[in-house]
Amino acid sequence: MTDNQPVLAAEHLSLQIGGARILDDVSLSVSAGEMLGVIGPNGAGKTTLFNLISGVIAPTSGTIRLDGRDVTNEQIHARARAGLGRTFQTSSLFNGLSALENVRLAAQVELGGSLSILRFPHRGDRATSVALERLDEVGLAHHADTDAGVLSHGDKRKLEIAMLLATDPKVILLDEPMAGVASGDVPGLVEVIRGLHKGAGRTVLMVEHHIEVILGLVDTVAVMHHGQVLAHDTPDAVMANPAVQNAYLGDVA
Amino acid sequence: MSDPILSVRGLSARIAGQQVVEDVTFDVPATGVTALLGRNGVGKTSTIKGVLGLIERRGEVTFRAGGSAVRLDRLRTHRIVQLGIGYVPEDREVFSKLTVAENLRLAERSSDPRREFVAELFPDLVARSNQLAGTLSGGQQQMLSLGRALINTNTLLLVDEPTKGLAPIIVSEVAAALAEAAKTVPVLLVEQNLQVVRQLATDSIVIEGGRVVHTGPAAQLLDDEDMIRRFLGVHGETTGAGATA
Amino acid sequence: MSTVILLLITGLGLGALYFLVASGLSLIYGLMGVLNFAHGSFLTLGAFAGWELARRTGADNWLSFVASVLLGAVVGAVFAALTELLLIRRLYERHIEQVLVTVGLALSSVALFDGIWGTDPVYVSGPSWMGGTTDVFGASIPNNRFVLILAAVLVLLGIVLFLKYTRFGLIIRAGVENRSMVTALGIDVRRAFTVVFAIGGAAAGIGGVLAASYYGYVSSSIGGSLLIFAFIVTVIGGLGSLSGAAIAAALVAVLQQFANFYLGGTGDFVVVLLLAVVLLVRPSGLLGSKA
Amino acid sequence: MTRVRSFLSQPLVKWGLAGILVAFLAIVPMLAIDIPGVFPGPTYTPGTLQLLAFSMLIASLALSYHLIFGVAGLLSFGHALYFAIGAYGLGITLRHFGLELLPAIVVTFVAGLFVAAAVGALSLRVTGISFAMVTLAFAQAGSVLVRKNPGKLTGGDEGLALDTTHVPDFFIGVLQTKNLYWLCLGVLVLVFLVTSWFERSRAGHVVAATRENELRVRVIGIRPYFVKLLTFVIGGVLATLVGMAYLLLQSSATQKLVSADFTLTLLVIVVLGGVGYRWGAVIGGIVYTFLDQRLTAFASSDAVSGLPDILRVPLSQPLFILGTLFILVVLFLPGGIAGVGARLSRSRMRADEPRTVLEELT
Repeated sequence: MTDNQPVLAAEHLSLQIGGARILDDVSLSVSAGEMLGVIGPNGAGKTTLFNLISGVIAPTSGTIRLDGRDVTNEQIHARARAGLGRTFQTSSLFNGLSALENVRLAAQVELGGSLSILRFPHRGDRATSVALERLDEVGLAHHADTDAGVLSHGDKRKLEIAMLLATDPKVILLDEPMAGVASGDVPGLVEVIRGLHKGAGRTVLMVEHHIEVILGLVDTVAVMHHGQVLAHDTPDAVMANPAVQNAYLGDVA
Repeated sequence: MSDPILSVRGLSARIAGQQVVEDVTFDVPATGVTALLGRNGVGKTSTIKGVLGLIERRGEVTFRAGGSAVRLDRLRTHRIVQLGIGYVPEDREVFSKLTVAENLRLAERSSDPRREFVAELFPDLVARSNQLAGTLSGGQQQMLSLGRALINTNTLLLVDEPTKGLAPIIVSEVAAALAEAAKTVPVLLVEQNLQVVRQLATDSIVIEGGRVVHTGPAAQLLDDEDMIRRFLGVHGETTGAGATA
Repeated sequence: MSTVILLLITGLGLGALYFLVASGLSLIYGLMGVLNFAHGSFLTLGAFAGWELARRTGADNWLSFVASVLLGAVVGAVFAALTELLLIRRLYERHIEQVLVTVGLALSSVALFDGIWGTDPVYVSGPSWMGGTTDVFGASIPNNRFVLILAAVLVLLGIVLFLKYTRFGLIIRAGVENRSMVTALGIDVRRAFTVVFAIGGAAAGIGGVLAASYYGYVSSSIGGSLLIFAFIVTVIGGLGSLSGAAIAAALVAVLQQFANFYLGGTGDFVVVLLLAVVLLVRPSGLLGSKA
Repeated sequence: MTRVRSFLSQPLVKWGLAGILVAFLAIVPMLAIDIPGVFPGPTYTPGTLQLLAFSMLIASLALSYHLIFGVAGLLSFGHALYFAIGAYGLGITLRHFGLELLPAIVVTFVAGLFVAAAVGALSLRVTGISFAMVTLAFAQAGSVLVRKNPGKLTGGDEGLALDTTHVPDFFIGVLQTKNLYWLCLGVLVLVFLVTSWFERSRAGHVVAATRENELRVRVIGIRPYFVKLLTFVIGGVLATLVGMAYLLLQSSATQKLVSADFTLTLLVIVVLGGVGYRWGAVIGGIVYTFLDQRLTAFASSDAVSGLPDILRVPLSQPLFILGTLFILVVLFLPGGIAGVGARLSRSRMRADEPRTVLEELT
């Protein structure tokens, strides 16, 4: 692992809801350009961790740093502007808008003036051309005018990634990008993810149940269990760790 | 082989307008525990909810009990449950502002509830019967959720990830209770923990991309590392190591 | 001192009226997620029914008064139950459309009342004791305030006992928390919807008859004007919380009385201000659970 | 057929047709179109012009509410407040401040802007039913204010009559109704243009996206609060504008304008016309006004008064018939009039679109 300053760091994050401890003193950091896979059994707190990092929910205690800056108290949109992008476990799109309009909205934010009432989105503007480029990048250019709601599962995931790219994030959180995707579509999606990481040197965190996908893609793997990080190491080291094996597969007396 | 207790034909289900299950077809045998498996997000929970009518669904779902066949897809949830189908939801879903006793009382469908059976199975619940369910630990809530289903005499049990997020010691307790219940009633079980599946399941159904990709005896599936890796995304080696642990 | 006591008890009387409307609103919202704009009409119809009965049986005896309160309750309950069965039920789980239907019902029912009973207020009288006053620590309190407070307390108690000790009560409490799980236990939660509407309608009907005696008249707009304050009470108390509604009803009405007296008739403004402050500080209301 | 449809959906053609429609409406006062049962007389008569102008104002008001409810998905129960600010504001500035018409309009407009911004800024901090309640409460405060008649400004129960001292002659008197008609047509065209403009602008796209999926908007880095506030304020000032025209047309403002019932009526109109459709709001407003007017005439007609009580009582109440009609539309015609139109013509607008609007709200 590299020794430069982590671009994203979670320090001693805990979340308690009612009496239940959902996350328990989680510390995890990612260096610039690194791809980190987060795995663990259902209910281990992976999505919760992503929700805390992106600001959807606030932690009970602990700090989140982006580029060394404390963003724990910043709102979702402020973190997004600071370069933190994410996707959701279930596709989260504007279903009534076309694929192009979805991406264009995201591109507008990056280009500025997204709330202007004096400017109309049109075929020739910057945001549109950026949006078309991003659609092309994920292989959806032919679906530019299709309503997001009627795209296939796999294409919806790709569209989400295109929206993400349009905001030009430094750090990307992918929450189960393969969930619900037909197996035939998996390799294509893997290539898209590889491209946004390797191609652009972005930092990526991803939760995924497809272990072979994770192992083939990431630099390091973090294993979560019962709201804690059990191990964080290279894929080989993690998979050889007996504690991980027990946690992941469950042990029944 | 006798008729299956539940036949699902071309089931599709939607949540908030989004397709989550597409054209799923399978049978649940009238005896034993059938494990419904697949990676996260393939729609196992939605399949169960679709069978119960908890979400918008299409397709044929036929329930065979006592020699007659009933089309569940034409019934509303409470009618389906009244046919003798017990349900243990994912994430337990106990009523947190009701006491343990009230949770159980609410679930009683007949004039002859099996209170002793549940009390024997989960002595902890008896001791806490006046406690609000919301103050129970995760494991205790799971037992309450199971207790709610087992307090009635059912012809079929639908159990959704009963060990999710539970500590190992509790997992074995829950598994033991399920094993006890399964002696008298067929079970359709969604479960991520392959050890629990190995311990309980007789048959298996694997869903992938919203469709069934494999059916067969559970033992056969669990011993095939290649299938496990392909269908469940679990690393083969680890399965072997875990299985012998 | 006597002014303070007068304002306090009068305020509690008005609060009792608010609670009789708000209790039903809150229960219905809690269980079904429907904001019922027709609730004022349940009250108005109850008031007219009570007045019709009292008019025919001699308004000044207690038996006729009690009978008209009971009739108001029954009429309110039946109207409410029919509303649920015929209109709300068809739009199962489509909350905004359910709200729209109650808006339509509110508009058309008030117009119908206008057609039947006319647009002018109808003056009512009750047993002569109701029109008198009782001296409490030097303050002359109109007697009908005591009747109102007593009725509200009885209704609150009745609903609490019903929720705690009956099977329907258990279903309603569970349904407020997680409706779909109730159906997944084999219970037809829709029957509980009808019951909740009937209870709310009965409370509003009682409120209607008592409101007529509080204001001294019945008109087709009596429900609508109380409804807005009942909404405010429901939101301040926390949507779905019965005890929240009770506390907020008393708080809002007493504050309103004091502001009207000491701050130059600004009671309504103070209430609106209170609503804004409560929602901004605590968006879920005083006792609301969901943020 | 397909070719006709694609021809009709071309922007230039659409705007061309709209222009022809407006031009036709503009010459209506010169024509003698008489539709018995719909118009009280030929179109050049003041009575018919007054009714037509009034229906156009209600349509404009419904359009301004469409921005808030249909586009932004905000269920406001206090929209009547901004309309009333227009009518009362202009009335007060003309009568009590003695301003000329134009400065009075500017002052009233600024007042509407200020109140809409203040109320919006506060109430948008909560969502859903709480938002509905806060807007209702503020409108209620306005209603109380009008009734209390502070400083004898609003006229209380009496209402406030238009002081014509500083109003140009061509807006005064029955004989000038056609000028008022043109004014109202102008208001409708203006409100329609502003609404279309806003919906097509970048901000309009963002607010539509916010209605669909607010969390997603935040994640791409936009704070939805401002764009919702912007929509709320634009809807509010448009209502203020319409309120001013209303005062000129009707010559007085009454308490009814600021009542909760009036906001509910707007809601009824927008739903009747079809939530989410711009034309739906316009058609809803016009249909509602004519139904209301004709039903009132019908209610007092001999045909009704001769009926037995059980029929006569409900039929003599226009609002009863309208309310019932509205319930039937909600139950059986989701999408309203425009929704039916869209489904029949199978145009690009999806008939199920308004449904998503409604579901997202809860």
